Amino acid sequence: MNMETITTDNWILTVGTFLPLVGVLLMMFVPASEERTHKQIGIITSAVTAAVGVLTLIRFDFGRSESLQFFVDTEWISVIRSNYTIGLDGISLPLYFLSMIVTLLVMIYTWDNMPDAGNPKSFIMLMLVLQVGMAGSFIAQDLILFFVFFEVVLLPMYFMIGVWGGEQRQYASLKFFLYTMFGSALMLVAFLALFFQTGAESFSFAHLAEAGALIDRDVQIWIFAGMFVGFAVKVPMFPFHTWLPDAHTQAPTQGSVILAAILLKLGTYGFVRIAIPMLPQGAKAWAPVIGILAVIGIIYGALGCLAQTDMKRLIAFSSVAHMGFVMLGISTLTEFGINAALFGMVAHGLITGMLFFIAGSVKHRYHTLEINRLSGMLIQMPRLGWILGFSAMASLGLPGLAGFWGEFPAILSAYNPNFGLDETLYRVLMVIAALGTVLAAAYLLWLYQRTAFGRPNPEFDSHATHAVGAGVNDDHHGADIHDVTPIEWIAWTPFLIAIVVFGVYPQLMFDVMDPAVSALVERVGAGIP
Amino acid sequence: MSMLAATLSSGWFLENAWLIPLIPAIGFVLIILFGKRMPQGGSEVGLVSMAASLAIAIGATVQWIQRVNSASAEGEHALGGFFGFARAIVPTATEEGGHSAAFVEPVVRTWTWWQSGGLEFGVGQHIDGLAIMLLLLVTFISLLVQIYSTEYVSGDRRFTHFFAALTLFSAGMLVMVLAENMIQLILGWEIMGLCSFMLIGHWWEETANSKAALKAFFTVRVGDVGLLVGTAVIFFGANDWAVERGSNGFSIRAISAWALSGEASNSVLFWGGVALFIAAIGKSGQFPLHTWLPDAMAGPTPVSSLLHSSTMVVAGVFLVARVYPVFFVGFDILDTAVNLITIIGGITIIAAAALAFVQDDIKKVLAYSTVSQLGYMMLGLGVGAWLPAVFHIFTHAFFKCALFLAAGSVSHSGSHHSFDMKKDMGGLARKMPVTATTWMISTAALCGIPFFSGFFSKDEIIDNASHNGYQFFYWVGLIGAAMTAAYMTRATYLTFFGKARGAAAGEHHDDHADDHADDHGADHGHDAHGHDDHHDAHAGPHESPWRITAPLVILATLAIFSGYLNAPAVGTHYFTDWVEPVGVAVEADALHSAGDEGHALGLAAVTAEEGGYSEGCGFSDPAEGTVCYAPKLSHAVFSWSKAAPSILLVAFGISISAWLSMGVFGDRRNPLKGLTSRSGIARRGHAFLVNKYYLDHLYEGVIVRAVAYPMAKAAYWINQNILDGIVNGVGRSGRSTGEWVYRNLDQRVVDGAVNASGFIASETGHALQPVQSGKVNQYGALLFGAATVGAIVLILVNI
Amino acid sequence: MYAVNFLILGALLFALGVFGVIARRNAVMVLMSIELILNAVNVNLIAFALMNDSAEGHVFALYVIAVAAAEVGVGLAMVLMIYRNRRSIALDELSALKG
Amino acid sequence: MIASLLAQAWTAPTIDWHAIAPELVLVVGINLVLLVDLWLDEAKKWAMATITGFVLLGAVIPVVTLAVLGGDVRDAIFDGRYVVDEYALILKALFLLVGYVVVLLSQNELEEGGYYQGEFYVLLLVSILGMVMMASSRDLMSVFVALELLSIPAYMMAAWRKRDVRSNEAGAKYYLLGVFASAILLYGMSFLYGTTGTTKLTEIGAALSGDLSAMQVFAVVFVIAGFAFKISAVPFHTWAPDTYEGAPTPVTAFLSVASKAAGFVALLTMLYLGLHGADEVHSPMIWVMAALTMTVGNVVALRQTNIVRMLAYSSVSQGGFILMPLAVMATSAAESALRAVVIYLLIYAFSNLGAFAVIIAVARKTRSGEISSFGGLMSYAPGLGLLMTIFLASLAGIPPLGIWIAKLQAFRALIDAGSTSAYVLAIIAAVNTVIAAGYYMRVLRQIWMAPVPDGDTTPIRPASSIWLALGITAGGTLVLGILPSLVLRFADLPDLTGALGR
Repeated sequence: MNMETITTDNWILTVGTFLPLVGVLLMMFVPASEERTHKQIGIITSAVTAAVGVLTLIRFDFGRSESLQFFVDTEWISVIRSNYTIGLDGISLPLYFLSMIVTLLVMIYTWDNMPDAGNPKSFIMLMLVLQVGMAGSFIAQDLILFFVFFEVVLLPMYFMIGVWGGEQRQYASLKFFLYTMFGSALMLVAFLALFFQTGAESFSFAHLAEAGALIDRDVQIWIFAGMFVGFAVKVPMFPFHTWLPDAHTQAPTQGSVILAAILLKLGTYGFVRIAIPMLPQGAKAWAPVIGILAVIGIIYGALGCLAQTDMKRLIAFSSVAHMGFVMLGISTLTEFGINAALFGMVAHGLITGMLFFIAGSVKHRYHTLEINRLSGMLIQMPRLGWILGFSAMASLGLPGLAGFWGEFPAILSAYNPNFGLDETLYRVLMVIAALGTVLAAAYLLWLYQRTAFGRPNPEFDSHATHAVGAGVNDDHHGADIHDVTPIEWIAWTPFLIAIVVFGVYPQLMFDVMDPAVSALVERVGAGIP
Repeated sequence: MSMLAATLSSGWFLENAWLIPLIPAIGFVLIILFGKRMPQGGSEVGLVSMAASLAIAIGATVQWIQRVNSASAEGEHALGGFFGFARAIVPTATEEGGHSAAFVEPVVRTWTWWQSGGLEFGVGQHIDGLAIMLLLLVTFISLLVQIYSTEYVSGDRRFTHFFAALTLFSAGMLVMVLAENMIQLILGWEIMGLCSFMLIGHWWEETANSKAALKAFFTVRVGDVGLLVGTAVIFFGANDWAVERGSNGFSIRAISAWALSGEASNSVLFWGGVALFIAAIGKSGQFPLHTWLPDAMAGPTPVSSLLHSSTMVVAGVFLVARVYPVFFVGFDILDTAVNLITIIGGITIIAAAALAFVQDDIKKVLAYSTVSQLGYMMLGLGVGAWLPAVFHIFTHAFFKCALFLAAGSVSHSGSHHSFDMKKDMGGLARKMPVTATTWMISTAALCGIPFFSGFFSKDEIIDNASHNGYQFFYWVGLIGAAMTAAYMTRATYLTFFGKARGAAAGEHHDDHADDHADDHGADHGHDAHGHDDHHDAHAGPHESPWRITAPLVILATLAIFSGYLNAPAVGTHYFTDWVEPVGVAVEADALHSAGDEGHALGLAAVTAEEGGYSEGCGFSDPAEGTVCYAPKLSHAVFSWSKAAPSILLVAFGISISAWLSMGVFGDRRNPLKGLTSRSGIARRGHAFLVNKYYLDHLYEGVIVRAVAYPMAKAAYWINQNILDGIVNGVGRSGRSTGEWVYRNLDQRVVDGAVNASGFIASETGHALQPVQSGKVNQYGALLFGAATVGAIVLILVNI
Repeated sequence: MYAVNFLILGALLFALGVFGVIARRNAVMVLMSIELILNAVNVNLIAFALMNDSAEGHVFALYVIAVAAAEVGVGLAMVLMIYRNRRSIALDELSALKG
Repeated sequence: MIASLLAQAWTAPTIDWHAIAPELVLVVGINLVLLVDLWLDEAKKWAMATITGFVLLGAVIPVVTLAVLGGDVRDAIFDGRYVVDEYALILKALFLLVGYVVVLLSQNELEEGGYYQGEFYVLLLVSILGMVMMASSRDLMSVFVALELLSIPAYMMAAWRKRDVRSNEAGAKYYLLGVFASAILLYGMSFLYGTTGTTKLTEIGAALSGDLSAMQVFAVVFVIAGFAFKISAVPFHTWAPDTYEGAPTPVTAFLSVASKAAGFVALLTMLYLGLHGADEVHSPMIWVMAALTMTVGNVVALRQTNIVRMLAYSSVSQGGFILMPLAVMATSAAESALRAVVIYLLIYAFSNLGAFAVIIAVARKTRSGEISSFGGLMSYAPGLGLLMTIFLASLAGIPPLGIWIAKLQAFRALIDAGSTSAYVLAIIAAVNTVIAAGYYMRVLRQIWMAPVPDGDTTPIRPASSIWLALGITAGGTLVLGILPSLVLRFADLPDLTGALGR
């Protein structure tokens, strides 16, 4: 195994991951009535966590990003040979850091955008627990440990959607929960099967990546199938996607952002980190299926978007399409594809997260997301309108913005897939995927044209003018239509900047990921006779 | 490196040409951030940044010329004085001399931009003649248009955003122009598309505008699929070859060299070329994706003149010219009688010209004219006339930009913001002398009247078409020229001569053909065409202020003289020397060159370079260890006799059109109804109208109804209902498909299955509940029964 | 081997008991039936003890008898309690808890 | 023959007092409680609970000392028919602990009801004594006696609310079916004895191998059916929901945890020591039972509106999961199967008792067993709401809460076996975890998302004893979930699997 490890500063990951729990404990002893205190604790905790994240970035040895750094390997559940093995390499670093930053910004956003259900105490506690689960999943280097973190995420998200969500929140949350549960149950079976097929020695990624390749092909295919369901549900890929629109639409803004920015990535990350390197031949056998489903997802998601009348639901469907590009990249098993996929994950996290922020703020102001009722946003709140336009452009993969670097190399990579996968098939997929970008432009710009352009809808327009003075119909439409607030600026600016920076100078991320990815692909290649 | 090679001159401006796009980019950011708070609303930033870019561009141009000269000087030194001497006097020899001049290495600089699989891909500059020419052009015209705009859109409520978008556009275009690799090219390409979207939809309060913007972006985006796919195809075709030579499959130099290396598979080149050409079709408004361009006229006039006539729309042509070897080899240009590019180009020329006849909106006339001219450029590239095509980009930019600005000036000061030639114009020549003069000069240039710039570029294309054996397209070109002359004359007459009509006559009416309903909307002080009310204050047409006329004059001047950069008629060929890449084989290690000054290479190869199209780059594979960057093309030798037909046709077009226009539109009685109430006149048949009537009849009945109507109208009908219908239809069908899929497939089938499973589980539970009857005896029966059945089964199995 | 007859006897008693448990609605009768089964067990145990010539069977039988006594005691108490509360010991009326 | 027996000189067996110390402590304690109950006047009856608690804790002490001191297996007493080994000790500890928690839970319930506390605790202790003995029994007879010893008091406890018809019904059903089941068990045992000629499990195991006679198959099936009743495995589960719903809640907790565990202990001992030779008989039987149990339990639970009844079905389905590994006990996975079951029993005890504790606490306010009565619990009793969330999530098997590791172990055992049937069962189980999550989440939905049904949001103040119980159970659930190694070490039980001769 060419994966040597670096153990300097290896306290940093554990601290960075579990720090939010300290905040949770603190908040337990603060009465729920002190809402400001809770918000403060939440922001401070996540800020400190993010600071640790920054320190991680500083200490990270970018020269050796293909090797696991801050590596820890101590006994955990010795009886079943599962260890507390954690480490960070070029593949997981961006996502790990992203999870911290997103949590922090969402916390800040919460400061004056608390969902209607109130009770910030539990809300913020849940978000902190969520953060632990997300960060943990990206540092885990042991299947069981990964599984634990992977599952920790479930409950908090279930409650976030179910308690602070929209009208059909209970249905949506239960659907989300059971769907994911189903996936991870089969995934667990697959994990154990892999464990025993490799001689029941260890659950550590390194070992399994080595020993997994030796399993004979048919078995690999079966095990991969199990993992496929588990991860595909999370991604979500085409036939397993239906929980996503409901969850996204019903979830509170914070929930949607975290869901889009991080949670969906757990699935794709699982493919890259676990399924493919550990089961090379299975991956090769499944790659065409994944590719086809991915491209179906691209077109299908886009068509779904065209049909939506609800802004948030449209964005949710666009996630299906975007994750389709990510999965297409992965399914090619090429450096290009997987690099693109990883970049796409982060980009999609930033962009779609941003879009959900905007949707939340629009809802906050207009109390509706019906596209037909919204219009002339650019007149009523020019800044928000421009940010929406910016995000839409980023989302449709405009070069110079982050989205492009997830999309184009993925399409590119499909031209000649790795390891003798069927080229004709993939070239067809490539063209269809490229057409998908047109559809993306279609639904996003159409959305933009309908909501931002034109003149404001009278019902809100009149209100916007009156609301300044006597609050006659203030309670009728809630707060007046105001432009971006300072808090929103604070929470959003990092997103916007990141989108531009990564779009203009993608090497920032490729430089970190590429060595790791190359090593990974090489390992996969070694596993395929 | 061959001992014959010697150092080329370079310089700061060449080395740092990458600043040219960077400055406007920064300018854009500044405008967005602080523009609103600035005294001039950010326009000053735009102007300054463009001026700075222009300065650098000029510097770079000068240094490039020096570089070329230094190369040829080396060449003379190496080859003896003959060529240098010959270049001076004998034009024909000059042609050959221009070819066998030394290879001038582009100034290439790259910085790592991204990497994958250990392969690093750069961003940077690739400065050669073509790039230099366009850098200069774009910066220059952008500056002029921005000056013009400070007046034209002053008082617009989105003044700042307007300038921000203009500046960003310039940045994008410049990025594309000096793109070192395909990805960078795509970057600039898409940024332009974005700006086009923003600027067409600048007055987005009206749905029509935002729809037009959407349509433009969307149509172009369809073409971009070709760009993505083509880039991918070419990349994987060229990459291995390029990596061996220390470059990669995105680098434009590598692609060109690979395409000409003879090791490239023809099918890859062909399909890559097709894909890229689809992108060009979309961007350059070629048939059949041209329908977005006339709609794009919904944008402010400066936008039309900058983006949709002179610069952005030539991006497609630029793309083809930039990676010309791919098309040259992929489409077997010069070996086949016809190829995709010529077909599309030819159709575009004729179809667009025909459509221009039946437009009443002056901008629409110019729009179709642009499409038609772009057709010429494509045709030129298609028939192997690389240089004339590029030269036509150059000249066309000036006079077409001037025409648009003039039209804008007319509507701004002459016709109260109307663009309808028939309703609101006429007889403006006297009222607006400057505008009229510049317009007519530019028209002359566009029509290709001798000694105007258009003549030298367009005729070169036509000439080379026949020279390279494309006789059919030679005739297409000629007919196109005649038609151009005709419709431009019609437009000119309608606008500037005859009786003043409507607004031009000082009448005020608010039912303008174009869109600015309720200018004085209460809650948003937006004003559809950015004119303050002081325009309404002084009634009647008048000349525009200097900020509008100055650019007009400058451009008109250039419309005359820009042609002389390459006017064989008078023996100038600077453009050829400076812009045309030399198609000779050079040492392979020229492929990767750092930012340092390059070398004049391949002089040795030159000697083997005589003898027409039999061998040389593009016809025979370069020798081992050498590469070609451009095909070796020869030029038609200009002669007045060859130019005569086109001159005559143009003259005929102008005269007939002028004569008929005067006849029809010069009518003193109800001039506005010239076309509409003719039959009524016929029925009354007043004696003193007879002559007019005959004339009218002659024009309408014979010429127009025989030629224009069947052809033009039919073409227009097809255009609107079929081509445009398809474009819109695609949109609609896509939407409805989406709804169908979502409603039936997603919600019913996929999601239905999920919910059904839950339902089934719960119902099963319901079905099982009766078993739990609460009756002890039944429980006991079940208990014992189960045990017994189990026992029996297992006994049967095991014994 | 004559002991087989004891087994048959045991089987008959067992069957009888099971029938009683399943068929009778009267709690006391059910109790009695269960006693029948237990005695069937005892018969078996004794018979097998003879066959295997070991004492364990006898001991086991003694335990069963003892435990059976205790069970019946509890059972009768419970029947009594039910009777007090609902003036009936019909088992099929004991079906408030179901589903 | 009898004569020959009498002829043998009777030698007193040497008794290892330390080994049976826990049982002795309990016996003494039982008598103590009885006597104290006589003297104590009604006002001071609350003391009974305390005393009982101390008795149970006192009984734990020798268990610990045995675990610490005596590494070797103590089977000298009663020549191996009553063995004290690691396996027995950990389970004794479990039973005693569960007993203690149940005492804590029953305290207020009884005080308020004004029921016969003394007798109740005596019976509780007796039942626990039976369980403790069960852990050590290695002989058909001792198994049987232990079984009855733990069951008969349970019958009475189920019917403890004398004047409550539902309680009566619960007790009666439990009693009748229980006795019937043990009768069937006995009938099976008699044949087991008859065909092998011994009642000592290890000897039975030795004799019971190779081809089985029809009679032996019959015997094995009936024996397993008898225990299947105790662990309420489908289709022998029918009593469980009715009894659980009718019985006083603390008793339900006791039944659903302790007596179920005892049943499993008995089953384990039988399978590993006595019946491992008959795997082609019991493996398919257990396979079917496991699949049926988890599925039926789950889908029916989906329909329940009464929380206790829902938990009853849930515990049925949990039983299916516990049973699952035993389907492969005859393969190479024997050890991990045993470990899985023991671990599951331990952790399940914590989570389930915790859930019942919360129900008791909440029911004291709402006076209702309907799931809807938990509406909005989070808003006025966040503590209880959070704890209930932990317990139910644990039961749903969500890491890092207790039962996930148990479920993991169960799956692990199956996949360790690696046979197709095992994989199929694993898939069935996987699907079942999802269904199970369905109804657990329904309760959590009430707690977190529903409004308070009657708008009465007076906070709940559970008695300190309940808090203590909650603390123990929640602590156990969390700690065992995050650091399973703490108990997993105890669950390596070579002594028992060693008997398999592998």
